[in-house]
Amino acid sequence: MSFIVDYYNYWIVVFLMMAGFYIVISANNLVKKIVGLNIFQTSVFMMYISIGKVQGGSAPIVADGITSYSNPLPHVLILTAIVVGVATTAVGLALVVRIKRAYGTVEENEFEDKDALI
Amino acid sequence: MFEQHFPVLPIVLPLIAAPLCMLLGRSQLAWLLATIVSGISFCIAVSLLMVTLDQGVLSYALGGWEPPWGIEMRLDVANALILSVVTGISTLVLVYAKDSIATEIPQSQHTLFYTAHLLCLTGLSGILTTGDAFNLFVFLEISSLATYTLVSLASDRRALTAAFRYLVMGTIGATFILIGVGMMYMKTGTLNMLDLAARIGEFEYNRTLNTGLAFILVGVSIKLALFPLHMWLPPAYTHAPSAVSAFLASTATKVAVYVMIRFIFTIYGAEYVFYSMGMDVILLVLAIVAIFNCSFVATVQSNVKTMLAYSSVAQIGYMILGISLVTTAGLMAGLLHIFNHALMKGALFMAVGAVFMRTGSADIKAFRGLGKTMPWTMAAFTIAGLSIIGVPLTAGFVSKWYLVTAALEQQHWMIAFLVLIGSLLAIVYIGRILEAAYFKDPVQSASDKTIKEAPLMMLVPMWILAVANIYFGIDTSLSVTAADAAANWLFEPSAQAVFQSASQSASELGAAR
Amino acid sequence: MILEVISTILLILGAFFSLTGAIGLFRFPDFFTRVHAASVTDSIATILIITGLILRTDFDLVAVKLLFILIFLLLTSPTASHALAKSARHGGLLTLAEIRESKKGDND
Amino acid sequence: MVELIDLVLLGMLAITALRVIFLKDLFAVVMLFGLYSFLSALIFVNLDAVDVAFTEAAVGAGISTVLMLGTLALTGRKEKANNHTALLPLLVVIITGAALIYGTLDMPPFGHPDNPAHQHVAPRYIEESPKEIGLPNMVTSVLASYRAFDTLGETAVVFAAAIGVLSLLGMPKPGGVAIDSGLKSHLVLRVVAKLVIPMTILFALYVQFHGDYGPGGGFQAGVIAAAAVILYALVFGLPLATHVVRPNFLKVLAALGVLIYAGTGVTSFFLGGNFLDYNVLASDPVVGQHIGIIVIEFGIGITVFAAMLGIFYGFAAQAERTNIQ
Repeated sequence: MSFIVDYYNYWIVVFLMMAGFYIVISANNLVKKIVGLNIFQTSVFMMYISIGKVQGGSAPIVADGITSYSNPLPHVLILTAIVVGVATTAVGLALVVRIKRAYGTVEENEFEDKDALI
Repeated sequence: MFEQHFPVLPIVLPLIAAPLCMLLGRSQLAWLLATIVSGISFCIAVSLLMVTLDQGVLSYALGGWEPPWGIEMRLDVANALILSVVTGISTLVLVYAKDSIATEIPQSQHTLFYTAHLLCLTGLSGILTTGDAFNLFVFLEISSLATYTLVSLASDRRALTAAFRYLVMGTIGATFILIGVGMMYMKTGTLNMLDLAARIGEFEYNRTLNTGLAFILVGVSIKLALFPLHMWLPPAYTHAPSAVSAFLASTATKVAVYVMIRFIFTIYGAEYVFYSMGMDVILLVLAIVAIFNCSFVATVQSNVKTMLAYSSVAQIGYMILGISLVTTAGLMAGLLHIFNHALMKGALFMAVGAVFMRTGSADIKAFRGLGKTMPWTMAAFTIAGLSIIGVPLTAGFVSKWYLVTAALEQQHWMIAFLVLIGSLLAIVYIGRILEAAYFKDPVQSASDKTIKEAPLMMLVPMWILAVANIYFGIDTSLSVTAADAAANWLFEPSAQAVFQSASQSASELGAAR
Repeated sequence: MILEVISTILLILGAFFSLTGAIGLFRFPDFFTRVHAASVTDSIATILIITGLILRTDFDLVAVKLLFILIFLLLTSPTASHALAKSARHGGLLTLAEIRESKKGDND
Repeated sequence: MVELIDLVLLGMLAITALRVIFLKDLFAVVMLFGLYSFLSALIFVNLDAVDVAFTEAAVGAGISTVLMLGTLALTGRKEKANNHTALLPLLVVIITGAALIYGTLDMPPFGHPDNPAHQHVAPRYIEESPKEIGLPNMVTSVLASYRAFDTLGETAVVFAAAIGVLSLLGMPKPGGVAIDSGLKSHLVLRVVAKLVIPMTILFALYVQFHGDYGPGGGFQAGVIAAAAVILYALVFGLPLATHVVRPNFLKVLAALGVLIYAGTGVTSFFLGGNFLDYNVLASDPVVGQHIGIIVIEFGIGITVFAAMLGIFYGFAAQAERTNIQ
């Protein structure tokens, strides 16, 4: 039982990651691919934040009468990673817009039919 | 007065120059600034290589916070060597780019090209020098984002889809690395590479750490285009502007190979990765399949850039092969091939870029008769091509020689034989182009435009690399010494410990100064 | 003590209205009725919940911040609903009554 | 209690993710993604990561969703049905997932205070940073001082993204032809927007300068300020917005932020410290840290503001162009 209590969080997060990953690799529509990429990354962020949680701790901002804080380091890492994620999303979506203009479609199999990549 | 800051300068200088480039607005000025900054970084990198050869490891604590609390830059022989290659190639490519991008990228985008190039250089230098696992991820993403931009700058619409595919694969790779780093952090509580190494060393076999390593290796394999995960590379290199192809082919994947070396040897330790997890067999098989599959594919390509891209994937196979031999000699051969391959591929892609500029095509048909019309370009191409094949007196021969020796040392006759067969395939694909260039008559073009030799600004960097290919094929003292020292250092955990204490005294010295 | 009881009642009421809004969003037949369900209950739930929370503070800076949030939400949330309904209208969506009208017209 | 809330939120996330897989209407997919982001922000709050939650809400549920909607407006909202079977992706995902589950088996238990992650590096941040840096918000201390180089990299990433979007989509010309792009007929919207926008900018400033004491900082502030101008552009039209905040000005601002940040590091060189060592910026190390953090947070703020707004301008310019055609 304690086994489940110890790990349920990670397991659900793994499920979420894989849902995102599945969308990325199976979607044919480029916008959906980007959505999947974001879901994948957000789920990884959840894994990190779960690492940082301390039971009975509070947010890592010094306050009177609080002795136990959660670990601030994963929070810092994920702040950085979120920014990296949105940067990638922005460039990816810009590429999608340009692809639409160049090919008239954002479905992967359709523009691959028009132009073999190699 | 800046000597003690040298480890961080190859990252900081391009990072400062990138926004300045954008502010300058004029492409000429931006080009000048980018080239000068890249050149200075190269000089610094070379001096760092000399220092590390002399006294081992340099450590630089950013923000004055001692590791593992702060982020640390660590320079040893291995990354100083690759850093010199990256900054050197970057400088040459920038010189080359001035004329090359004039025909391939619209005028209004030129400053953006230089800015993105500098950001990419920042990222690559950062990946090489950092001693912190998460910091590595951040720099990986800087270089990747800049790369997507660079690839998509080409006017061909296929560049867009190539860049998109690259973006999706690259981000999946980076996220996998992030997962792996998270798992390492979870078990050890630290992100500093040396600290991680020390703490991972306490575990004999741990499922979380194994998974972490697996994810990191898969993520890095995507970035370095190891065989089944290489599908993003050929389109990206084919459709990117020539200067970008030349830069990426000779630096980006090499840096990723170095990241793999770093995770395997510095953090987990060869013992853990190869003996506990048996990764060497997997890497060995993938490397050999990569060499054969991609060399074969390269022989049937009609677009020369695509052919060179597949050849790159095959050559990466040789580097991984060196690593997977699990000996100092093998690792040294791998590192040496990183160095030499950068020289060859840089020159080859530059030559193809020059041909593309003059003929408007990178198809093998466009190469017909170029031996007469573009003699200098084709001569450089020939030298670098011979180097890829591994003809004696070229750099390629040296690294293949060491690779074969390393394999024979282990009694792996089969592997040594396969490496030689791989070279035969290289003869086929390089030979096709040389045949077209020297023994076929040019196709009569309708426009009846005479093809001129490439401009001097493009020939000079191309020839510097071509001459380097011969120089490092004859005088191997510098490259072999550095690669040997690096391999020894990476392979011996005890040596790392010794260097660690040495670096501490060095940093104390720096502090005293 | 009394404050706490009042606050609890307010919070439960707020939660209840939120829930009804959510059910309405599912059960109502067309777009306009759904927007109606969501936006009206949203406003009342916001008022109730934030007042409930304010009663639980020491009436310090936190209470002021909550008050700001309340004002902000009361400004933006009805506006958003309004904009939604208006653009639906703009896009040619008819209310149920109008659809019935037009059907009647067809039949005649 | 924490676990229960966590579990409920995770369950909702799982449902959202599954819906995203099967939905074909991309508009709904994007809205569900916004929801996903928002729910994960709630989980972050629940797990004590308030700064992260703030950022996720501003970025994931805010900027990312806006950009995705902008893309949909240009590419169409229906995903075409594809016939190819998704067996290979499913296989890859199952293998990857199984590897991850295998990896969890030796993980330290969730939330346990004796986990290695809480024992090694972090205690120093928790115990010493209020003294060494002098700020109550440890996340800001670690972000802006101990791991300032990461944050410099992050600023560079944002800058790189701005460069990428700029090269791909270009920028609108300021004061271009005022076609009817804003929501001119929406009187209520315009009045409320006029009320809300100044408040938003004020809030952004508060977040920027209060980040040392509570959740917030340059990144969140930059995003919020950009959101205020984006709202302005949506309600009053892009030409007017580009008149207020000119695209060329944004380019300068984005570059300037990175330069301010890196310049702070270089200043430490000249004062005898390592790169980004704030201790040397003033005679008292704690004051030096404070100065350094305020300056670099300012740098981050303006780069993020300029980059996010610039990226939005890029997308909006494409939309205008399509409208004209």
